[in-house]
Amino acid sequence: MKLLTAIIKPFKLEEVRSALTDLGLEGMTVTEVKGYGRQKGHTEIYRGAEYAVSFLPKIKIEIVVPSEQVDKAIDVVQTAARTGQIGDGKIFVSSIERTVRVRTGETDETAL
Amino acid sequence: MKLLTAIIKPFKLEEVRSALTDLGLEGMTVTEVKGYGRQKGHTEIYRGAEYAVSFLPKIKIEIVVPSEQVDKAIDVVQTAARTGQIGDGKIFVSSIERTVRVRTGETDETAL
Amino acid sequence: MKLLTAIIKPFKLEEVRSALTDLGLEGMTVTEVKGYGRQKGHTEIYRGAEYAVSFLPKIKIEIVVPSEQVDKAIDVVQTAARTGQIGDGKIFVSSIERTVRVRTGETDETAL
Amino acid sequence: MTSMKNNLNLGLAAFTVLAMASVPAFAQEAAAPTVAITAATTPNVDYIFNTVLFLIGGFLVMWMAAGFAMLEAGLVRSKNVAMQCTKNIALYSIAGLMFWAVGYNLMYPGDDGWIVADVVGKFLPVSLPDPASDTGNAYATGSDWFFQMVFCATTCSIVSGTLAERIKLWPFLIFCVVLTGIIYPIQGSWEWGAGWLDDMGFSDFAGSTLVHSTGGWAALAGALLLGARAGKYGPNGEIHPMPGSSMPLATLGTFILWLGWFGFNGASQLALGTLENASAVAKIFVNTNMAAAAGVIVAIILTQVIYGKVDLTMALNGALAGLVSITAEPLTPAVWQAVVIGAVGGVIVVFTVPLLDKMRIDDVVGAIPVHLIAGIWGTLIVAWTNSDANVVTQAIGVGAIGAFVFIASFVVWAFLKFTIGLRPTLEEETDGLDKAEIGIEAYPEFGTGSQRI
Amino acid sequence: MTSMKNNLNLGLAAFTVLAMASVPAFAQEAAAPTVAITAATTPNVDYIFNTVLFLIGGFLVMWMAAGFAMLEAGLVRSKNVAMQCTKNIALYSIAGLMFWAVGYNLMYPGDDGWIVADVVGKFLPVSLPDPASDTGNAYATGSDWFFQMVFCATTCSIVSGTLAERIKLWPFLIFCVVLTGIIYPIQGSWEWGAGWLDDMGFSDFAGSTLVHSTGGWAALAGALLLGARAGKYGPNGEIHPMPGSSMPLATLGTFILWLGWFGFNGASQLALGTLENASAVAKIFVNTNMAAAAGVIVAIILTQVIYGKVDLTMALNGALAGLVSITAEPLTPAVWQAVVIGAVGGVIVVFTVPLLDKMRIDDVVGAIPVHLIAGIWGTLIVAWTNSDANVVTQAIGVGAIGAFVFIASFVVWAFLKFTIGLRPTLEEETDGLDKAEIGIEAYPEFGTGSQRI
Amino acid sequence: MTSMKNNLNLGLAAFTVLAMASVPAFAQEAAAPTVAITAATTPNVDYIFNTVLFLIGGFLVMWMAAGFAMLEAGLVRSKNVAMQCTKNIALYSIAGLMFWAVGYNLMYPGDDGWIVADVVGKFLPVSLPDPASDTGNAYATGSDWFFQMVFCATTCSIVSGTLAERIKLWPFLIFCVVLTGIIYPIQGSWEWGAGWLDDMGFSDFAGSTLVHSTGGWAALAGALLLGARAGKYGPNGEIHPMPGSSMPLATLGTFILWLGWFGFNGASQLALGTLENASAVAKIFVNTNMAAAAGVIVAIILTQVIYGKVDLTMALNGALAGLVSITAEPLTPAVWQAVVIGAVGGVIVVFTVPLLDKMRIDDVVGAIPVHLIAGIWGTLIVAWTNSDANVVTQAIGVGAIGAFVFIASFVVWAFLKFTIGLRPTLEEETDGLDKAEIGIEAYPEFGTGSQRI
Ligand SMILES: Nc1ncnc2c1ncn2[C@@H]1O[C@H](COP(=O)(O)OP(=O)(O)O)[C@@H](O)[C@H]1O
Ligand SMILES: Nc1ncnc2c1ncn2[C@@H]1O[C@H](COP(=O)(O)OP(=O)(O)O)[C@@H](O)[C@H]1O
Ligand SMILES: Nc1ncnc2c1ncn2[C@@H]1O[C@H](COP(=O)(O)OP(=O)(O)O)[C@@H](O)[C@H]1O
Repeated sequence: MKLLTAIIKPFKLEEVRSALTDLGLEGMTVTEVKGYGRQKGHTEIYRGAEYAVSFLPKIKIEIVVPSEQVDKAIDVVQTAARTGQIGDGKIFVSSIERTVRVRTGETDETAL
Repeated sequence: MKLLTAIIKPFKLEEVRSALTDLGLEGMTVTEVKGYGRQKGHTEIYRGAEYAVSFLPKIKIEIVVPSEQVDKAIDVVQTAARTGQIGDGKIFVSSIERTVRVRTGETDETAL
Repeated sequence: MKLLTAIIKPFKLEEVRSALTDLGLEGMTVTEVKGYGRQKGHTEIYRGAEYAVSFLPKIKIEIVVPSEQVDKAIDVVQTAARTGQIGDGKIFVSSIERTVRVRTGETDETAL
Repeated sequence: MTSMKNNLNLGLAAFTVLAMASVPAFAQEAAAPTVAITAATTPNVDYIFNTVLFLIGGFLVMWMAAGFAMLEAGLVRSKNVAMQCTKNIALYSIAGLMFWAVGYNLMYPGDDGWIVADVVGKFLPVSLPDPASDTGNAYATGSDWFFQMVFCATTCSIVSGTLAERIKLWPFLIFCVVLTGIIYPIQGSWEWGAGWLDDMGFSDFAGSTLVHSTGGWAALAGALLLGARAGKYGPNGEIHPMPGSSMPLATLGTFILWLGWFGFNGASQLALGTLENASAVAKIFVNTNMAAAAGVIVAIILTQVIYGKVDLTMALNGALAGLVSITAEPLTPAVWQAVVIGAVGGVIVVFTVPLLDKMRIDDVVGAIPVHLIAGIWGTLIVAWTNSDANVVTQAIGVGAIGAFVFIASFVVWAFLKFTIGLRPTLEEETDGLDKAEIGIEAYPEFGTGSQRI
Repeated sequence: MTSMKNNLNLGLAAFTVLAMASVPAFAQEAAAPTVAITAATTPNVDYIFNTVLFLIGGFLVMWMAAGFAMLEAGLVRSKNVAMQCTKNIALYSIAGLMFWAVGYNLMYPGDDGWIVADVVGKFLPVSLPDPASDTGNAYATGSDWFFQMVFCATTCSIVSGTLAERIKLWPFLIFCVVLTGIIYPIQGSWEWGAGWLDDMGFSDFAGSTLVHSTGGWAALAGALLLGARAGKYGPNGEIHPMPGSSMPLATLGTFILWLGWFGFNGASQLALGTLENASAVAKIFVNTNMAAAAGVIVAIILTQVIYGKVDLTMALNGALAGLVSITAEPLTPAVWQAVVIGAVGGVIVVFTVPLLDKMRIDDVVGAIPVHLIAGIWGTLIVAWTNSDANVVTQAIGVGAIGAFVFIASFVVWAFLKFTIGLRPTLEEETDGLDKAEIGIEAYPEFGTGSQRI
Repeated sequence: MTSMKNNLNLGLAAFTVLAMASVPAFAQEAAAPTVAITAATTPNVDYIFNTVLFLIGGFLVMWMAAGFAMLEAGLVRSKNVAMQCTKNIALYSIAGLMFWAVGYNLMYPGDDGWIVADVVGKFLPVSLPDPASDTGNAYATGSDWFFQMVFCATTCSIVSGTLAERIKLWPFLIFCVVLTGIIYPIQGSWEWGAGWLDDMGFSDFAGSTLVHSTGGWAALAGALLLGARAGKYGPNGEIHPMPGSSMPLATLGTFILWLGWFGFNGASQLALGTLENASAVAKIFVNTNMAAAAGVIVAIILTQVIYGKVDLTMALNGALAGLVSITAEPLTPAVWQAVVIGAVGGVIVVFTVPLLDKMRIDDVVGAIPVHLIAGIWGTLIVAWTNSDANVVTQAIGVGAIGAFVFIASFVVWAFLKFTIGLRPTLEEETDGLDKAEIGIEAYPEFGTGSQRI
């Protein structure tokens, strides 16, 4: 199994979620994060003094999928999350050795 | 070393933590996340209009353990986090190549 | 490519970020987490009753780097995040198999 | 609320009545109700009581500006909270400046100050007499101006809630200038300025129509030209609720408004210096409170029955709708009638809030149901309890003021839309107006605030 | 607070005294204190001042409803904040409706309106006289009703805090109906309605017992039948604190209550139309403020000394305990005595809050120490400064009212528990009442809100 | 504000005038303005009105304590919010206790109570006369004490904002004891106590200098000795803003202060019992409101023009600066002059807030620009509208009080610094004072609160 970690723009979450659901991927875990990259933050003024906001709000989606579905999943996420603007985010793929469903104890693919 | 990532129900955190401590696993990192899976969200009504809350609050526990302790750790987490209800969550295992303790520079198992 | 996951003390974030930038590592994702480890929490009193705060606020930095830069990155983070006090945190390294830049579809190192 | 003219007479009455009032014989006679009633206090005491009524009523209504600010801050998403706070304190300030520079004399031209008789007053800033010779009325001139000004500000506060989260700061503030300086005073002069509606016998004690509906019409015109918040309505008629960021602030705002309303309605009796006036103010307090209470309970019961859960925001709107409903006539209803009038206000909220959504009119805080629709209800029902009013005249007043305010506002909004523009860019709206125009987040440390997973 | 009956006499007194008062000779004599005191103002002026006192006092106490709402919203966890706001605005509304429909005449039956002489008044809704003939008392009828009503509402507010986070909305509201319509008025009639406790010489100026202890007893009965919040107490006697979600809201609520208390105690003088009454109201303001200040400082010092850190929530409770302590007699104490009385209130809070936890009585906001225990203290200590009171009679009053309210409340709570049930399911409680019964989170955008890591 | 002595005369005037006032002939004459003015109400009525003015003004100013608490809670970072709430409720309590135990008689020694004539009054706690014989002045003794006390508390509130987020609780509270018990009363006695500045002709109606600048000087002395918050200023002169945690609370606080200011300035007329006084109070309400409104609008426009975005916190400061500016003389300016005076207050804020940062003086909430600098401006400009004042005497008053308060405060701060110390450890400051000294987070459930990514 593979873990897809996608960093996307917050307002794209809903689109990505439904796109993945259409693909039959019924589970994911989402985290509010802050990102830093090519898309620089901006400077704000507070009571007359400038300050840089270097981190921008992003959403991190973690989804574990059977290896054979990785390519489709990447495609789907990339299309759904894309705006063409800098800061669209990244998709990282790493491998998961085992998965256990807490409720049943089922393991690996059957646990997804 | 292995990284155990457990997604559990928030009110189970305390039980899981002490169970792991009893096992001698003294370190972990916890994150508030939102989950989506078989356990569907619910619909709410706000000022007369329905809306779906598709994500549910979950807790993500990340704990890096020496490889030989993985099985015990999984057992412990599964037992402690289990309610038998849908939405109990998942445990994912992946491998960690190196660990460094910032304070001392110790590496790998000694750094845990 | 490797994923560096660093758990650090919150007030060290700025130092670590600029240190990494100096190294030419222009991207990272940051999450507010709570940590538990050798550095125990403290007990507080609320309306006459004691309670233990077992988790402490930490910052998790995730940064994906080309394999050859891992060592430098680790050094930099360790130096920047270090206070010498217990609770300074950890750095974990795992491997990333693929990276995709959502905006362009570029993959792997060129996507970082 | 009678016109200032009438009020002056009332003052003079006090003087004349007095000759009899302060002779030694008075005390005994006082025991006999009939005399005790007509018996005014001495002119100075009468004057002081009236002034105190205006000042206390005035600061209570001024406090309502904070109520609107908190209510709206609680009902918008956190990414627009700082903007909403900015709009509310700015509009209250603008109302003060405009009502001084233009509004007051346009609304209260006196008998012979009209530009167009009984329709348009005069343009003249206000200046206050030396206190040592401020004897023209049965109250201090400044106290009357202050009390009238806060009503003007209230009208403006109503607009900010409906249009929240998607209108730029400056076009909104420019509209406030016109509303408080021109639109509100002109329609106000027709009734409280002793203009043609007052002559006709239209009756609006404390402003269900003159203040609340007027604010509601101006908001409605804006909402139509402005359109809904991005993502509020789906292509296939879906409605996507956008829950407010802080229920306790919304609740606080409602309590503040409820408190302020005792000044709003109570001091609209305009006089306190006689036993009858004092008793009238007291009765108004009771009716005002009961109408609000009924509105709350009805909204709670209805949302429980219809939706299976109690909707706090509807309960809060219910309190306000009850208050608006009783505002046109808080004095003549018996207590049970006040309960009924307020209860209907609660019903109005529960049914018209979703209705507006179906019509795809995006009213962020429910100001249109609460102030416009309940305001119309309150004005028409006056005829039930006040024999001097008849429902036809009431309807004419509602219609005339509604038409004038809606059209005038529409024109101003349209002008602004096609000149400087009303809306921020989609990206600015998505990021939130706080970031786009204020530059500080309302809650920089609480989660990322500006969106929810 | 004297009974309404006495108050009426007081009004009549004004009339009679007047004959002498308004003769020309008056002015000179006025210079001589003794006369100046007895010299009442003219009956109308007296009437207006008394009415103004009730109305200002009334809106200040009404404002306390917002204070309780904010205090409780700040001291419950965020997953129950919207529910707490709902309960508070609902109970204030219920109090108004019930005290109109039943409560007032049950509490103030007048001389011959009792069903059971001096024990149970009559059941009759309130209707207000035409202001033009509202001359039955030395104040406007409506102003008196309004002032009495907000006291009834305050009693009810006390209950909601103790039972927060674990009682369902509807059983709570049903209890409020009985408390405000039946329980509060009956015990109130015994003293302020000129019933048997008043005849006996029991003294409770503004309600340490009639309002605060009554609310506390009702809350205690509920807490015992309801049980503690899930997870509050461990099997081996561990206590698991559940810190409130917002300290600034709790602080705001306390300041609101402090402000409202000037109306609560000050206007309980019930008359303002003579020099002596005016001076008395002023003295009450001072003593009220000093008792609260002493409560705060004592709580701060004690928590610092005992726990090594200052507990803000105890300091806030200290202010309220000081206020409750002085409420039974804010007029007769010298300033230094008011300081002492309030300081003891602060001590009570610091020591009884943990005590209740040891007894496993879960009082979320500390209402029992603040309103019940400090209320008893305040009532007993009246004898120290008021020679007309004696500690035995005071104790009898405390006991009689305590017994009646506790038993009556217990019966109602028990009835509700075994019929519709008081508690939500464990899962609903864990998820929070906002999600279970209100359907909106109080702070939908701030972290996950409903739990902390 | 005239001295208490003058005020007493004023009261006596009422008595004498009365002989003529209450004869039957009065009524007719009353019609003629000139007489109507001099004609006082009966002594009791006059007394009651004056007392009511003090009590209403007093509770409005007391409410400002909540305003400061909310403003500061909103402008500090969440890790210090509970501490800021604690400081604010504690300092208000201390002010009450100290102004009773020492302050009042030190400030108002009367004609022959001075230790050092016209410079230092007497040390004596306050005790209130029996209401039945409280006829020494034309108002209730307690009402005057209460009104004076809340001014003392306001002075102290100003200090807490500037020094927020980095001063330990206890040294701060100890300073409050000295400020409210000694420093404030002594400088106050020079003017309002009929001391040497009053004799000289210095004029400060409601306290631009005596209250606001005094608070500002004390804060400045503290800020200099305390130093800036850790990380506020970089080694190369960088300024690192630390945005406040809640804009709506800051906005609420500002509205509360605005409301309270009507009592602050209005009741500083010190009398309400004549037509002229009533009209004067009304005029003060208007001018107070207009100055604040002008301050807001100017700050909004300037920040838009200079920074390209509107800074809400500057707009809030602008309102307060406008209020402080008009406080030295809210009666004599024409409305347009009040607008100008307040507008300059807004300008002061926009330009001096960044200036202080450049000077590396860390003023968390902007209290120094708002209270000190605008206070000086307001005091000097009195000469523009009040012919009895001249700018030189005004400057002397500003200088004398400034020098005394700054030096005295500096000494006390220095003493505390070198004994118990003023600052927490760097780690405690980084973790936040709530954790270090209060032991509870202000918002335990909202994100990690104490820092932002
Ligand atoms: N090397 C990296 N490691 C981890 N996260 C990264 C990395 N580079 C970028 N990110 C995440 O992806 C987000 C978008 O990246 P950015 O470079 O700003 O835009 P783009 O992906 O369009 O080039 C960043 O805000 C950050 O959260
Ligand atoms: N494929 C997945 N990848 C990542 N997280 C998942 C995945 N499936 C489920 N989860 C997480 O586990 C939680 C519980 O899963 P769910 O399917 O709802 O219940 P159960 O685990 O009992 O089948 C989800 O809320 C989500 O956070
Ligand atoms: N085994 C582990 N797995 C995951 N996170 C860990 C582990 N051990 C420690 N951490 C994280 O590192 C932080 C610091 O570790 P701690 O043991 O307290 O101090 P130190 O790193 O100096 O020994 C912890 O708060 C926790 O967030």
